Amino acid sequence: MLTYFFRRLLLSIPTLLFIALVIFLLLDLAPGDPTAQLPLTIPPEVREQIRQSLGLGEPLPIRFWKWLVQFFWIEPQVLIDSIFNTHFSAGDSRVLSWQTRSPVMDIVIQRMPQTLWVVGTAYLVAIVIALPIGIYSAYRQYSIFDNVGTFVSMVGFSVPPFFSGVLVIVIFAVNLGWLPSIYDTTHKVYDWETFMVQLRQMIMPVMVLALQITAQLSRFMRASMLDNLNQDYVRTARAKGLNERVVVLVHVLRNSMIPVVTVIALGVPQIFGGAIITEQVFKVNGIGQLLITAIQANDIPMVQTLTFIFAVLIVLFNLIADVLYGLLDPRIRYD
Amino acid sequence: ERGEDGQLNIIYWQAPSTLNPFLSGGTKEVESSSMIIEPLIRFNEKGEMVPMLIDEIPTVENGGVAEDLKSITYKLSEGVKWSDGSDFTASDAVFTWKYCTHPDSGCAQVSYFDGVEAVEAPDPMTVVVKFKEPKPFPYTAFVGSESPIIQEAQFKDCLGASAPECTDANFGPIGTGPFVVDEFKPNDVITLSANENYRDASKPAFASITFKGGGDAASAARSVLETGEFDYAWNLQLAPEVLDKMAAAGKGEVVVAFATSVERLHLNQTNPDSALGPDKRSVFMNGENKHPFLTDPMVGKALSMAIDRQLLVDIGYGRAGKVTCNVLPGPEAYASTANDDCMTQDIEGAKKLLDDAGWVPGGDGIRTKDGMRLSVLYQTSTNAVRQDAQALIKQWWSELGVETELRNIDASVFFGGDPSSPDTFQKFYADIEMYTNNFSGVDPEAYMANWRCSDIPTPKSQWQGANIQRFCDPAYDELVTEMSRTAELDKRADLAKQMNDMIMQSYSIIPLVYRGGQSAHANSLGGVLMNDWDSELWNIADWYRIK
Amino acid sequence: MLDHPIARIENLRVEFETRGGNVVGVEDVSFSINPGETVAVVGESGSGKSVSSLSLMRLVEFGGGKITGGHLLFDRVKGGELDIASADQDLMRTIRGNEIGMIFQEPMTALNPVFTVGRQLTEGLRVHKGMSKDQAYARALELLKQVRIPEPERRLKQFPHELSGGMRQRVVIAMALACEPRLLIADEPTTALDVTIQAEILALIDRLKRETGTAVMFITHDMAVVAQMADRVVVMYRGNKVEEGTVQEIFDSPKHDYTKALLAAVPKLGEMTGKAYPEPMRLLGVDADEVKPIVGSEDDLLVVKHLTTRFPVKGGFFRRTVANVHAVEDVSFTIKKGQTLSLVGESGCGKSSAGRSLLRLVEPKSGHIYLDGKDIMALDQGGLRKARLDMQMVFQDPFASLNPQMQLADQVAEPMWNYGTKKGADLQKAVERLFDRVELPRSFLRRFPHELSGGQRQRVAIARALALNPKLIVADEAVSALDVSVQAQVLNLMMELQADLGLSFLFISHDMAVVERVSHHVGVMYLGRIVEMGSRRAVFENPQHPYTQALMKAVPVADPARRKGEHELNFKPIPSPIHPVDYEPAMSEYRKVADDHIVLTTDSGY
Amino acid sequence: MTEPNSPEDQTPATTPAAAVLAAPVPTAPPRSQWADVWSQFTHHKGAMAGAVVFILILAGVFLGPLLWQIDPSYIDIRARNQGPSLAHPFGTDQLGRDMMARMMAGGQVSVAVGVTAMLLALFLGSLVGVLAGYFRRIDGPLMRLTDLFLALPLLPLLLVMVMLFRDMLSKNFGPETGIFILMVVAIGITSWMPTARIVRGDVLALKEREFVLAARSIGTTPFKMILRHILPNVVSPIVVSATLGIANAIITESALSFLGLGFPPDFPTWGRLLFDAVDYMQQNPERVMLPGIAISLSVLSVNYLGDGLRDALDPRIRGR
Ligand SMILES: Nc1ncnc2c1ncn2[C@@H]1O[C@H](COP(=O)(O)OP(=O)(O)OP(=O)(O)O)[C@@H](O)[C@H]1O
Ligand SMILES: Nc1ncnc2c1ncn2[C@@H]1O[C@H](COP(=O)(O)OP(=O)(O)OP(=O)(O)O)[C@@H](O)[C@H]1O
Ligand SMILES: [Mg+2]
Ligand SMILES: [Mg+2]
Repeated sequence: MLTYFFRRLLLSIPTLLFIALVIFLLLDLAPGDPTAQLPLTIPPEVREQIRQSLGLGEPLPIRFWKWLVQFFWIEPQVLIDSIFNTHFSAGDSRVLSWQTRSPVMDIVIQRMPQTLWVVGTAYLVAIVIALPIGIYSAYRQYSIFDNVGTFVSMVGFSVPPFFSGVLVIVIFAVNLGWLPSIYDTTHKVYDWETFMVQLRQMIMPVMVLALQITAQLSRFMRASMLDNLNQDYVRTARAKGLNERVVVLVHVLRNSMIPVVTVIALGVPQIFGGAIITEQVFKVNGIGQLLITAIQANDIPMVQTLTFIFAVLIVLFNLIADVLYGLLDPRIRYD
Repeated sequence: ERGEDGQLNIIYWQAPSTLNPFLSGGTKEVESSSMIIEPLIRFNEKGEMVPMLIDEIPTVENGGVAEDLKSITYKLSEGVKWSDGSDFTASDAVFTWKYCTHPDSGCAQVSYFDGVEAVEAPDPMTVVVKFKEPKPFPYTAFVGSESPIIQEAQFKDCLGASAPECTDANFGPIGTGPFVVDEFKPNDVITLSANENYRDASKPAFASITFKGGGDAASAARSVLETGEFDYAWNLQLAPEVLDKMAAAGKGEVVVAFATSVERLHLNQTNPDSALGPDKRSVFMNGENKHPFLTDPMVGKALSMAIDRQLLVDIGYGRAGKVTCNVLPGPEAYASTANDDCMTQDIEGAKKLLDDAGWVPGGDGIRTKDGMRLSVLYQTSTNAVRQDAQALIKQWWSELGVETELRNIDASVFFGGDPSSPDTFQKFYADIEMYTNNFSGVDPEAYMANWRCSDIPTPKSQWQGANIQRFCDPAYDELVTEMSRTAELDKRADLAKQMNDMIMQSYSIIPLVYRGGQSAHANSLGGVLMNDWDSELWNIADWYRIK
Repeated sequence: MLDHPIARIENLRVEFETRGGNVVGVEDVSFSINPGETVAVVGESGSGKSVSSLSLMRLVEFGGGKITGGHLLFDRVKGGELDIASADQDLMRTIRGNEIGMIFQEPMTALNPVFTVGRQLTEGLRVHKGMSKDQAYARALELLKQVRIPEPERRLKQFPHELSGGMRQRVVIAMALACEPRLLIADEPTTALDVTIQAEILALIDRLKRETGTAVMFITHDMAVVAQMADRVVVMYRGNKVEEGTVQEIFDSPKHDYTKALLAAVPKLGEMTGKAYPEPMRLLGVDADEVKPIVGSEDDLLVVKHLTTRFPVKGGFFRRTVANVHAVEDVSFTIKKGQTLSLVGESGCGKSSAGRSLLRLVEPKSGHIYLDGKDIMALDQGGLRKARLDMQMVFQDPFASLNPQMQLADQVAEPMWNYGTKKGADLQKAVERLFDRVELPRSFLRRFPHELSGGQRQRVAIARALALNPKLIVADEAVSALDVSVQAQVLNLMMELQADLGLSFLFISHDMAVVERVSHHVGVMYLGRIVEMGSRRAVFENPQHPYTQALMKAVPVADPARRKGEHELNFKPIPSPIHPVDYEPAMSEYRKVADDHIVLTTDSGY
Repeated sequence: MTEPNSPEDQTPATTPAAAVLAAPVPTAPPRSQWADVWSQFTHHKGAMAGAVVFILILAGVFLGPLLWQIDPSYIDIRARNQGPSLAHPFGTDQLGRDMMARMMAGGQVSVAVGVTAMLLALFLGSLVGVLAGYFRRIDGPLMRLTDLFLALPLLPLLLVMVMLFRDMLSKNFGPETGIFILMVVAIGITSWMPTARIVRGDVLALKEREFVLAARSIGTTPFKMILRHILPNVVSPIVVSATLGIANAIITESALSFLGLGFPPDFPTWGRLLFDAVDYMQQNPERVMLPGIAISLSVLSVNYLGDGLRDALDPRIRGR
C-alpha cells in the first residue's frame, strides 16, 4: 500500500509538471493584458513600463522557469520560515500577483478561511443530508419518498446557482429582510451572538451550494445502494435472521459507502477551489472569486498558481480516493 | 467631534487590489487610497482646485509659479503630521517623485511627472517642482488623487524593482489623510479607522470604515438603496429604471457628477480591409490608404444625425448621462456650443444628405456609390449597455440605408495593448468603434494633443498612440503647439474649443453621451459631495451621520 | 426418526410481478421433510428449486416474489406448527438462521466482502443466542473446526476474498449451522466447486447431518450428487413437482417421463468401461437405433511440444515483473484427425491457458505447435490470422461468449465476413445451413442471444466455430454451464459433427464423466503439467498417477448404490503456480505404462 | 474415415430430442435489446414526462418561431420594459424587443449548444475511452491526458480559444456561427473526461468477456472489433452520459454567459437573457423567471430522461 502510494505520488510529479507547463502556455497564449483594466488616461508608454516591471518582457521559458523555482523552491521555504521562524527565504523573490503586487500565496491563505467556511460547511451539510436520502430512496425504490427525493435532487441539479442564488437574495434579503445579502469576511466569531451573525450570513450561500451537492451525492448514494441491495450477501445476511436495520445499515451501507466515499474525496478539491458563481453572487470573497477576478484582470501569476494548486489538489485527491478505496475494500490490494 | 459617528460602510463592487496607487493605476485603487494618502491639491466637485497640504494655491500672480513657467513652488501647511505621528516634510514629496520616476518601478502615475526636471526641497516646508520646458499649466505633479505623496520613511527601501516587494507598505501606506488602514485584504475588504494625527482635530466624524468589495453593481446598489446594509456604493452603472426602482425604497439616494468622460464613436479614417495585410490594414500612410467612405464628412454627418442621443442616455445611462456633441465636454469653460444641432435626431435630414452626396439606395436598401456599399463593421467592448446602444444605432442606420455588422470584444482584449492581438482598439481592424475616453484633472492640453498626426498608432510604433481614428490635419497640429505655449486660461479655452470643433466637423469622432459617475449613499449619510474630477471620496473627512 | 415432519410444503405457489405481467416461479409443489432426513430437490435450471427454498425462509419477498397460495408448515421447537407463508417478518427473523439455516450456491458472493469471517459468523449467534462477543467468537472457532477448515484461528480474522472457494463454502456452511438449526437448506452448495472440493463438502454435510440430526433440504441439478446424498428425492419440472420417492425408487424405476429423460441424460462414470471409442449418448425419446462409435483416423493433426505459457506478475515500485504464473509448463500432446483429446484437471491447473495458447490467443513463452505440419509459433500476425481458419474455439459460458447486441445470423456470419470466404447470397445460405446443422430453427436467425436458452446459445457458438470449416475445435468447458439434459444434447451434437465432418476436438473439462464419454485420449493436468496421458480407456481403467487416482475417487457416481464415504477422501491443497522470475522448473519426464499411456515421473507438485 | 464434407452440406441427422426436454422455443417475434429498452423506458414515468417536456421545449423553440413571427432583434423603443400582454406574452426587454421571440431564439442557441457540445464531448470521451480501454499500450498516456484535462481551468482555456480561433472562425462561418462553434468546442473539450473514464472502465470489463476472445479467435481485426463488439456494448453508458452531457452543457453555457464570458450580449441565449435580466429582477420578475425556468426545466427534463435511460439500459433493473 505504501509503495503503491509513493509510486503514484512519484508518477504524478511529471504529470503535474506537464500540467503546469500547459497552464502556463495557455495563459500566455491567452489574449488580454494586465494593463487593460487601467483607465485610458494612463498613456501607452507608461503601460509598457508597467508591463516591463511585471516581467512580461522576458522570454517565455525564463518566465516559466522562474515561476517553477518560486513555486517549488522559494514558497516552501517561506512556509518553513513562517512555521519555524527561520530565514531560508530571506531575499528571494516570491510569486507575486500582478494585481496586488503581493505574494500570491499570502492572498490564497487569506482567502482560505471564508471559502472553507462556506463551501466546506455546504459540503458537510450536503453529506449529512444526502446520505440518508440516498439510502432510504434506494431501500424504498420507486416509493413516494424515492420519487419525491429524486424530483427534489433533480431540481437541485437543474437549477443553476446564479438563478437560485439571486432568487433567494431577493426573497430573503430584499423582500423579507431576514438575512444579509452581502457576506462579511471580516466578521469574527467569539461568542454566541457573533456566531449567530456568522450563521445568518452563511445560510443562503450554504443553502444554495448544499442543494447542488446534495443532489449529486444522494443520486450517487442511491445508485450505490441499489447495486448492493441485490447482492447475494444481503440474502445471506437476511438468512441469518438479522434485523432489517442491521442488514441495510451495516451490511449494505458499508459496501455502498466504498464508491461514495471516493466520490466525496474527489469532491474535496472543489471545496478549496471555491464556488466561483456562488461566491460571486453572495460576495463571499473566497478562492473562487479570487480566481475569477484574477482572470478578468489577466493576473497571470495568480491564475497560474491557483489553477496549479487546484491541479495538485485534484491529482492528490484522486490518489487519496484510490487509497481510500483500497482501505475500505479489503479485496483491493495495491502492491 | 472625531469618531463620534461610529462606523461607515462603503461598498465598491470592484475591490481595490492594493492601496498604493503608483503600483496599480486603477480607479478603485486610487479612490480607496485617497482616504489615506493625499496630494497637495485636490479638485472639488466643480473641478476647482482646493489646497490640501498647502495653504494657498501657487499662481504666477502670487509668485508661486515662476515667470518663465519653468517651476512651481508649494509652501506646505504647518503642523501636518503623518498618521504615525512624524512630521510631513518636503523631502517626502521629493522622495515621491524619485519613487515614481525610477525607471524600474513601473509607476502607473509617472505621466504626472512628465516634463518635470527635478523636485527639490530647499527647506522642509517648501517643495519646488522644476520643468524642463515652460509649463503653462503646471498643476500636475502632486495634484489630484492620482498623484499623492507617500512617506519617505516607509517607502525608502522600496525604490525601483523592489517596489512590489514592500507588501506591508503597499497594503498599509502611512498617510496624511483622515483614515488609517487597520487591515487590508486585497480584492476583498479594507478596514480603516480615524487618523489620530489628522490635521483637523474635529474630523473625521466616523471612527471606522469597512470598505467592502466584490459582487456586481446591482447588488451594491441594492445593499445601499434597499437593504440598507451599506452607506455608500460606488459606480452604479445600471439601467436607469432599475436604479429608480431601488431608490424608490426610500433608504438612500443616487448622486451623479460629471467631468470629462464621453462615450463616442471613432470613424476609421484608414482602410481596415482585411485583404490589405498587416502592413497596410488600418495603417495611416499620409493620406494614402484612406477609408473608402468614412473620410467623407457628409457620410459621418449623416451617421451622426441618425442617432437619437437622448434615447441612448435614457436607456443606458439615465441620470449618469447627458447628450453631448463635443468630445471635450468640460470643464464648462472649454465646452464648445458650435455643434449642438446634433442633439436632436434627424433621419430624414441625414437621408437627404446622403442622397445629395450621391449615395443612393440599392436593391437591398443599402446605399451605394460608385459600386461602394455603405456597409460598416462596428465594434466595441463587451458590455451590456454598449450592446444595447449598438443595437439601437444599427437599427437607425439601417433606416438610413447603412448596413451595420456588430462585433464586441472582451474588454481585457479590446483595451489590452497586446500588439499581437487583432482585436485591440488601437489596431482598429473595423470601420467604427465605440468606447469612452476622458482626461484626468481639469486641463485638456494633453488630451487634445491626442489627435496630432504623430500620435496615430502604426505597426512601427507597436500600435501605440492615442489618435485612434487616424485623424491628421497639419492645421490641428499647429493649434496643439500653440496651446502648449499659451498660459492665459481664456486663450487656452478658445484653442481647445477650436480643436474640438475641428474634430467634430471632420466627423472622425461622433460623440454620443457625456458620462458621469453615479453612486448612491444612504439617507443617513451626510456631507457627500459627488465629484468626478477627483476621487469620489475626496472629502470623506467631512462626511457625517445624519441623526 | 420421528414421523412428524419438520416442514411440510403444501401446494406452494409463488408469483413474481414483472413488467410483462405475473410470472409464476413455482406453480404447485408439495412435499415434506422429516427430521434427520435429506430430501434432494432436483430439476433443471428455472424449475423453481431456489424459489421453493427461499419461500421456506420467506426471503422470496425481497426478490420481488409473493407467496400466493399454499402453506409452509414448520414445526417449531416450541410452539408447535407455524405457517410460514403467513407469518410476519419479525417472527421470521427469529426463525431464520436460528431454526432454519441456509447454504447458498455461490460461495464467492454469499459472503459480505468487507467484513471478516469472524464477524459474519458471530452475528447470527449474538442475535439469536444472545451471546457476548467472546462467547460468540469461541463458538465460531468451534464451528470452523467442525467444518474442518485448516488454521481456524487465522481464518476468523481473514476476509472472505482471502479464502479459497472451498473454504468459503465451509464458512457459509458453518454460518448456516451456527445456531444448530433443525432444518438446513442447501441450495446447490457445490455447483460452483471443483470435484475434489465438492466431494469434501458433500461428505461434510453428510457427516454434520449424521452428527446433529438436522434435516436437510438439498437442492441440486446434479443427479450424481443426488445419488450420493439423498434419502428421498423430489423432482421438479417447470414449477411443479413431477415425482417424489426414495433415492432407490427414483434411480431404479423412474415413473415420470421427465425423470426418465433426466436420468438418461446423465453421463455416469464407468459407463464406457471396455469401449475403445467414444459414442453418442442414448437419449430418451431420440430414436437412435444404433449408436456408432467414432473411430477417427490415425493421422496427426496437431502436434504440441514442450508448450510453456507464463503470465507475468507485476509488482514493486517500478511495476516490474517480479514473478510468473506458470500456467502451462512443458506440455506435449498430439491430436489425431477426427479424434478428441480431453484435458481434465482442477480449476486453475492451466487447461484454458493451454487451449488458448494453441491459437495464440495468449502468447506462449516457448514450445512448438504444428497444425497439419504448419509451425504456428513461427507465424506473424497475418499468418496467424490465416492459421486460425483451421482452428476455432467454443467457450464455456454461452451467455458470455455471444455478443448480446448482435443478431445470431450476424454472429455466425462474422467469421465468414472476416475472412471473406463467402459473400452475399452465398453467405446467407451458408448461415442457414449452419443453423440447420446445429439443429436450430431458421426462425432464430434474426434473434438476439438473450432470447435463447443456454443450450441453444451453445449451438450458436458451435455454428460460429464451424463457419470457417476448421479442422480443430478447442472446446473449453463447452458444456459445463449447461443443464444435464441440454449438456447431453450438445455433447451428442459435437460427436455427431465429429463423425460427419472428421473434426478434431481439444475438449477441456473438469467433469470426468463427460470426458469419459467423449474422448479418444485423455490428458490429466495438474499445476500446469500433464501428469498422465493416454487413451481414454487406459487412463480411466488403469489410472497410474496418484493425482489421477484421487480425482477418480472424488467423482460422485450417479448411482445410489455406489456412495462414497468421507474416509476415502484425501486431498492436498493445490500449491501456488506462482514462482519467482529466476525459477526454472525441471523438464517433464514420463514413464511409458503402455503403448499409448504415459505417466509423469518427475515432481508434479502433488 | 472419408474426407470430411463441408459442414453445411449436411442435413440434420437426428430428429430433435424428447419433447419434455426441448427447451421452450420463443414464440414472440424477435426483439433486439433496444426494443426491450424502449418498452422499459416507456414504463418509466419520470423519463416519459422528461421526454415529453423536452420535446415540447424543442418544439416551442424550433417550431414556435413559425407561429410567432416577431423578429427577436427588432427594437420597438416605445414598448420598453413591458410586462406580459397580448402583444408580448412574455413582455419586452429594455429595448422593447419581444421576449417571447428572444426566448425562442435563445432557446435554439442554448439547446443547439447543449446538443452539439454533448455530441462533441461524447465523441471525444468515447474515442479516448475506447482506445484507452482497448489498447493497453496507450492506456497510460490517454488516462494522464484525461487527468490533465480534468485539472485544466475552463475559463482561461475559453479565452485562449476565443483569441486564437475567433477571427478564423468568423471569417469562415460568420461571427455568430463562429462564436457558436467556439462555445461548443470549448464546452465539448472540457467535458469529455467523465465519459472517457466510464467508457474505459466498461471496455476494460468487456475485454475480459468471452465473446471478445471469441471474436478474436474468428479473426476479427481490432478496428472491426471495436465497431462491432465493443461500441455497441458500451452504448448504454454513452447514452446516459449523453443526456447528462446535454444538461451539463446547457448549464455551462449559461454559467459562462453569467460570468460574462459566453455569448456576447447581443446574441440571445437563455443564459444571456437570464444574466441580463438579473438586474431587472424586481421590476420585471418574469424576465428572470422565464429563462431561469427554461434552463431548469430543460435540464430537469433531460436529467429525468437520462435517469429513465439508465434504468432502461441496466439489464438488472430492466427485468423488473
Ligand atoms: N426475482 C425474480 N423475478 C422474476 N422471476 C423470478 C425471480 N426469481 C425467480 N424467478 C422465476 O422463477 C422461476 C424459478 O426460478 P428458480 O430460481 O427457483 O429456479 P432454480 O430451479 O433454482 O434454477 P437454477 O438451477 O438455475 O438455480 C424461474 O422461471 C425464474 O424465471
Ligand atoms: N491473463 C492471465 N493473467 C495472469 N494469470 C492468469 C491469466 N489467465 C490465467 N492465469 C492463471 O493461470 C493459471 C491457469 O489458469 P487457467 O485459466 O488456464 O486454468 P483452468 O484450468 O482453465 O481453470 P478453470 O477450470 O477455473 O477454468 C491460474 O493460476 C490463473 O490464475
Ligand atoms: Mg437456483
Ligand atoms: Mg478455464
